[in-house]
Amino acid sequence: MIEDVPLRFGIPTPPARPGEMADFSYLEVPAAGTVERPPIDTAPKDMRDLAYTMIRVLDDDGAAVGPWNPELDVTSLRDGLRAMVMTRSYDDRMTTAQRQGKTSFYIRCTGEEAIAVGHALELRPDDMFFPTYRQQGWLIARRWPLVDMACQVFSNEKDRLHGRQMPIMYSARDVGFFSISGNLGTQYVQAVGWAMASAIKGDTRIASGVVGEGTTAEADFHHALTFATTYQAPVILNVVNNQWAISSFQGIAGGSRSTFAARAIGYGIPALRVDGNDYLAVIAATRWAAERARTNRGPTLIEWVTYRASAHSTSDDPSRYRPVDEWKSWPLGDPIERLKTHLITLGVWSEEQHAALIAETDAEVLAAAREAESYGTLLDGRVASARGIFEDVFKDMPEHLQRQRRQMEDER
Amino acid sequence: MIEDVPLRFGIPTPPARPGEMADFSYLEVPAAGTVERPPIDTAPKDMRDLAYTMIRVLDDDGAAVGPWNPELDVTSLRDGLRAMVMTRSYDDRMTTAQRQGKTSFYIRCTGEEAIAVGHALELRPDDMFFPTYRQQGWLIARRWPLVDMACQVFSNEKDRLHGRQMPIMYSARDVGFFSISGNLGTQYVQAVGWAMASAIKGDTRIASGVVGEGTTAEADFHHALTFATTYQAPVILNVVNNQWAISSFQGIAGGSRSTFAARAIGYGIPALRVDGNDYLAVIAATRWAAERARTNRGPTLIEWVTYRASAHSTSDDPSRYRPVDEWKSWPLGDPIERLKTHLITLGVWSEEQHAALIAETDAEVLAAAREAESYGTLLDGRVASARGIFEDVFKDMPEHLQRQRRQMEDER
Amino acid sequence: MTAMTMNGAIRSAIDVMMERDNNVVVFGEDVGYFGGVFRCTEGLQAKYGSERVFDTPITEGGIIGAAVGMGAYGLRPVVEIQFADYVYPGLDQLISEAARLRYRSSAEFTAPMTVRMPCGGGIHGGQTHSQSPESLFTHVCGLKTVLPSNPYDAKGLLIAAIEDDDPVIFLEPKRIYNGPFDGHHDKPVVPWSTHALGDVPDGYYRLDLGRAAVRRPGSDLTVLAYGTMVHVAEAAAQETGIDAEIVDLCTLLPLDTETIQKSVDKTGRCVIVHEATRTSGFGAELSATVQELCFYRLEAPIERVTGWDTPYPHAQEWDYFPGPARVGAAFRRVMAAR
Amino acid sequence: MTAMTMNGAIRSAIDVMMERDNNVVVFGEDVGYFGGVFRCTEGLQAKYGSERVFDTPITEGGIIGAAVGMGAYGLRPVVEIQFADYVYPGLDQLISEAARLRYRSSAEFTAPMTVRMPCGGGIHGGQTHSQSPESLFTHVCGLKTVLPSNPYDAKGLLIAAIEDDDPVIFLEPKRIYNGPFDGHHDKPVVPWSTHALGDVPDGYYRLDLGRAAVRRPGSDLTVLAYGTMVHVAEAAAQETGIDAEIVDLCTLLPLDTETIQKSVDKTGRCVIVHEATRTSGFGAELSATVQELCFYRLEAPIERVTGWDTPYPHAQEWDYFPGPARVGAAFRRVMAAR
Ligand SMILES: Cc1ncc(C[n+]2csc(CCOP(=O)(O)OP(=O)(O)O)c2C)c(N)n1
Ligand SMILES: Cc1ncc(C[n+]2csc(CCOP(=O)(O)OP(=O)(O)O)c2C)c(N)n1
Ligand SMILES: [Mg+2]
Ligand SMILES: [Mg+2]
Repeated sequence: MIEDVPLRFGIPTPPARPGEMADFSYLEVPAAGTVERPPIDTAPKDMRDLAYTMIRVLDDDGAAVGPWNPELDVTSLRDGLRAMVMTRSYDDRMTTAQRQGKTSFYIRCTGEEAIAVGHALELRPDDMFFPTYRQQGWLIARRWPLVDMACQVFSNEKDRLHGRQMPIMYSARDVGFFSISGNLGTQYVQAVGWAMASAIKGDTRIASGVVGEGTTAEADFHHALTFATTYQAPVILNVVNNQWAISSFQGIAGGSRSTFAARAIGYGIPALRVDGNDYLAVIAATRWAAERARTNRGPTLIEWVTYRASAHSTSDDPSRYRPVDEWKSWPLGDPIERLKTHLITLGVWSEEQHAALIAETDAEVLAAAREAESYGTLLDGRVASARGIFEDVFKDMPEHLQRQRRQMEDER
Repeated sequence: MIEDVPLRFGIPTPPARPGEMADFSYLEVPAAGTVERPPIDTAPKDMRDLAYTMIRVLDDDGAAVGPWNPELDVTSLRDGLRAMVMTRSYDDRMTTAQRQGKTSFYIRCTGEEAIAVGHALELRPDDMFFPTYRQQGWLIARRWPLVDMACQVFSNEKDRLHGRQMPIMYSARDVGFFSISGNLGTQYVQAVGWAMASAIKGDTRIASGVVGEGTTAEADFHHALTFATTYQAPVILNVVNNQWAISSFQGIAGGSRSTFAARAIGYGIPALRVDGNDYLAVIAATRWAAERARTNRGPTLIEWVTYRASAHSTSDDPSRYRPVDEWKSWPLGDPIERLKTHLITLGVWSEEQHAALIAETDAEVLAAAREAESYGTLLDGRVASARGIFEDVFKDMPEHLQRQRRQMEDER
Repeated sequence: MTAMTMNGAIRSAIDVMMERDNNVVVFGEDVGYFGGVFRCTEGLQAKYGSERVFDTPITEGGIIGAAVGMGAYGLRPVVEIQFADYVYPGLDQLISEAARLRYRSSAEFTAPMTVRMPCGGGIHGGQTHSQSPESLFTHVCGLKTVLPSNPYDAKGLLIAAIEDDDPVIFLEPKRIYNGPFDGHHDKPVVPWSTHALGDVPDGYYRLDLGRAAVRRPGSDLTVLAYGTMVHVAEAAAQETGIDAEIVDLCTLLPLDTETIQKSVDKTGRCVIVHEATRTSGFGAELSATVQELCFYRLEAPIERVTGWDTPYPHAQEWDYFPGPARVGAAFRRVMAAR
Repeated sequence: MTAMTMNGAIRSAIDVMMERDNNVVVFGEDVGYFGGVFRCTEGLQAKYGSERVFDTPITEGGIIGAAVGMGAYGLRPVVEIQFADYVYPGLDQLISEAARLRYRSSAEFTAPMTVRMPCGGGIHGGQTHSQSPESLFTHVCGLKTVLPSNPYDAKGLLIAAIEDDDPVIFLEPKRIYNGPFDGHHDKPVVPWSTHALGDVPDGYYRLDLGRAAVRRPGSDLTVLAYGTMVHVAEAAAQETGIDAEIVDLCTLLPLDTETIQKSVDKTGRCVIVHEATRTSGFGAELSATVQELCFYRLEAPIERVTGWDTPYPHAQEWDYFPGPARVGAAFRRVMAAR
């Protein structure tokens, strides 16, 4: 019989708050190339350790090492780098546009570019990606027109979504990019349903869904894993662990007690925990999971370890809740820098070429933004007509909506 | 590059349907006493294997063996046996009452008595239990009046719940039994919230919540584990895996891909998988988890492996979806028989005494049921007054409800 | 034509649609091998295989969420929520996703699906097996809501719902699965075989969504009802001798305001009946609409006869259920008004 | 007295109650160290510690579910849902549990709690940061629903909500956190410091739930409004010169029907204004109620001015928002009616 002690409430606290020294000692970073790569037909129970380590390919000198090295040719490497750099140029430009009032809102993905870009270039054209608001790298890697992206952000007359959606809530079916929802996590179980449908039809298309680590707490995360395992859906379930959910560090979602990759274990789903700032690791892990899915071996969960380098959004001020320079001490560095260094070590790239690339992507983005602006912005009010807000509520507009539309126009 | 194969939809199917031979080969049953008992301060990561085995104390000869043996004295053993036998007598009586139309509905817990009874006798009076509709054993073990139980089932004038709730939806605060909800799983996260409150106040009370294996798919299961791990709540999270969820076998909830105990691993919560038909294992596992909670070591998840021997409820006909005799081949037997055999091997019990006990509990239940009937049943319509249905919607009855009550009475 | 129960007609509708369109898939809790707790999918798994008719884990949110993804892929999921009382965990996927996907993607992606659920009381189900949440759905733009009152309508409307390219909520009053019920619970149960609308074509036919039906022409007052309450209103008309015109709405959204207006303009009096709780129930929308359309024709206040604003009690079910006596009393008040 | 913004008044109310009752705990997404995305809990964690003010995982269902358990233990949780648009994953715990626990346990267990959530549009938030789901809550018996229109009321009502022994939904129109807003988005923002009701006592005071307030006495017509729309109605009255009596409902459930009836009996005309979508919005219940209570006094059809039955658009926000022009047009129609 144990004697009574008063119970204690245990609330996880982040390693550092504003004014304190950034501290990532909680993150164990194994050397690149040290984690083995199991064959894709490995049973989930025989690879549980992969949920607790970190798959890394690029070492500190920029060399690609170990069994997970995807051995990409130089063109693929250059394409990846270009898309990442372009993504950052685009984020910079849109951030400026927001400050100028040309758009009401913007979300950057700085520091996380490798994940969406690598994923986009590794998966197939007819697969479907169920993204969050921080996966614009997919659109850029898949060469969706920058002008169309900017038109959506500016909510102008050419916005394919007719100004109905907030900026960055893209929808791009033509490049396998599912309509972004403002509601966290809902797309995760939809990705599983989409993948189940592909299997029911005996097709070959697979799905990939994304949530942030904070969103793993939502019900749809659990729904997705439950359905994925029960029906062995051909789906990749990504958790982008960028350490922060607005002002809440990853411990609030349970990250101090275990890894997010480990969540898959209890469902009998194989899990990979991957250095998300390592472009080659992103390609390799995506390939491994996609091959499993395509060969009827079911779902895979991938935790991408990365860091949200910028504010949550243009409405957020991270200096209120984390050290301003935390990003500088992030152990996994900057995905663009790391891939650049790799290309340079390979002898196929140089600082000059890199500077030229940035100049080029900045120019391309600027031109696209200028063109988009010529179709209007929220500032000059050249937005899609109000009549349009009554369309697409239903396939055919019911009478009550027609009535309301007439009334709207009468009362102007 | 792998070549394309058509995707397949993977749907788990139960080992046997009506007309087929029962088959429990999917269930691995280790010998009693073979699983080690880690100290209660063991880190979750150092005991993951306990989620994949089965803690058992009573061996096939009825001897109590191994490190999990709780070494109960004979009186405690007899109390446990009596409560289990009483529970079965009560279920029999109420099942008959339902056939006679004295109540609209009933749910038995046959084959699962050890879990609620052992749990009730091991936890403390001021702890709180958040049960499902299949935990009546707790009320009986805690000696809540059988008459009150029957009055609730008969929805009569003495029903403490005034006939508002369906039969078996008991609420018994005085014995730490939380109001049963008809909505699956909702109580699970409430148990965690209750435990968090106890910790916030620095009290010493712990909570215990229950769901069936089918209900692990509901959102609140995930919410409960997420909150429990983040705040290290002093709570026991029970999953009663009785193999069936109405007509769906446990594989539909994901049981074919992993164990339900393993769900805890990814949250960093320790998990025990226990023979739920072994009364001594129930006591031992409950004790281990309770001690952890009481000493600020946080939550524990326990999967109780058992079998739903009866129909889901009186509205259900299991012969439509499973072999009628499946129960006979259930490897873990009948919890009452097993504890009986144990007492007999100890030389403190006999078949005669057991027969006498059954006769006694049958009689006690019959008397209680008779008394309850004397206060009315659904059949004779002596139920709580209709006026009462407007009470307890709010603490104080708002005017619109008073108006509606007057109207109800006028329009009679 | 065959005499069908309401659940039989529902099963027949799904069968017909699975036969015609192999993108139709059926899933939910216990709907597969077992055929559903109300037998609405009985035999379908045997006929179409477990890839098109299957059991799901117990998670209404997961069921509807997966259906959204399947709909986006091109399937037409017909899912069952075992009781309408259990739809709430799935509301987010319905409200935030199914109802808005077409709009937010400017029709790049859509979520055709039919979400079936038994609703209403009268079976001693207590507060968690008796609810009528229809008004919640009607407040969500992007959802259509259907609630049939008989086997013939149930089949024709369910076929239309499955063929509809937008998400449709299909509520099934469980008390009338096996026969029309007029609220006289003490009387013997009447089977559908005795009712004209229990006679159902075996094959394909559809009844357009958004059309109400006048079940009983009358001149004294207009009753707006749906589901079980249509039969209760018929009993009340008969028992009071008041010549009520009974409009069965069939579809709550889009609402057939034309039929409603025509009737109330004629009678000048209106009683609205539903089983759901009163405050913000669909009767509120109906009353507001009638008042807007027929203000100058109204000779008496519009009355609402509804479930009380309490959870649905178990033992006192018949004090809660809006039966013929309460509806009849409203008829008299409305006729007495000057 | 201090000049307070609406979020300042809300923070003050929570502060006062945490001071008085250490069973009051505050939690939700980003409400702890950060103080909430709308700063409503700023400084509270520093003052009361992270055991009483803490961040939660991102799960509205978990937040409300845990709150039910805490309430049952004896605490008084005050939880924040970051935007009302995100409450849907928590609806099951609200509808099936919080609202029914007292009833189903015959008061053995109760779930006192206050669920705060910013609602309404006007901040370019698009469809997922602009919704007004109040009518859904009013349909759920067992829940009280409050929606204040100014700092003074917000504090007094929030204190009453926290002290209430039943679950209370507390909706906060985010567009007026920083100042009254009459719909003229092109005009400069007016701070609360210029408004009489921006003057708020620093200490404890409570305003009973269930009482409406007449903001502007008038004789031509009655306006029933709440939240932001109270200010829009005032602008419309001023701009049309129509002598509107503006009733600010403050609490939607329980509803102050006495004040409503008194006003409409006097004016004989009624316009209802809310931002939520029209069909089955709370305006429907209000219209039905007014019609039932004041039928013989009504000289014109009751009008509803509401958000359209579409998701809240981003770029066309001001075509959606029911501004003074639309409200004024309704005033004129109602006055013109004979
Ligand atoms: C259902 C729901 N709840 C809350 C929010 C508000 N919200 C928007 S983003 C965010 C944080 C998400 O963090 P995480 O999942 O880690 O993704 P990240 O922003 O880090 O990429 C929150 C709470 C929301 N959009 N939807
Ligand atoms: C939210 C919700 N969904 C569905 C149901 C209907 N239902 C009642 S019991 C049950 C099966 C539960 O199975 P399990 O969790 O394994 O518990 P068991 O009955 O086996 O003890 C179902 C689906 C419900 N009560 N609540
Ligand atoms: Mg994050
Ligand atoms: Mg079960």
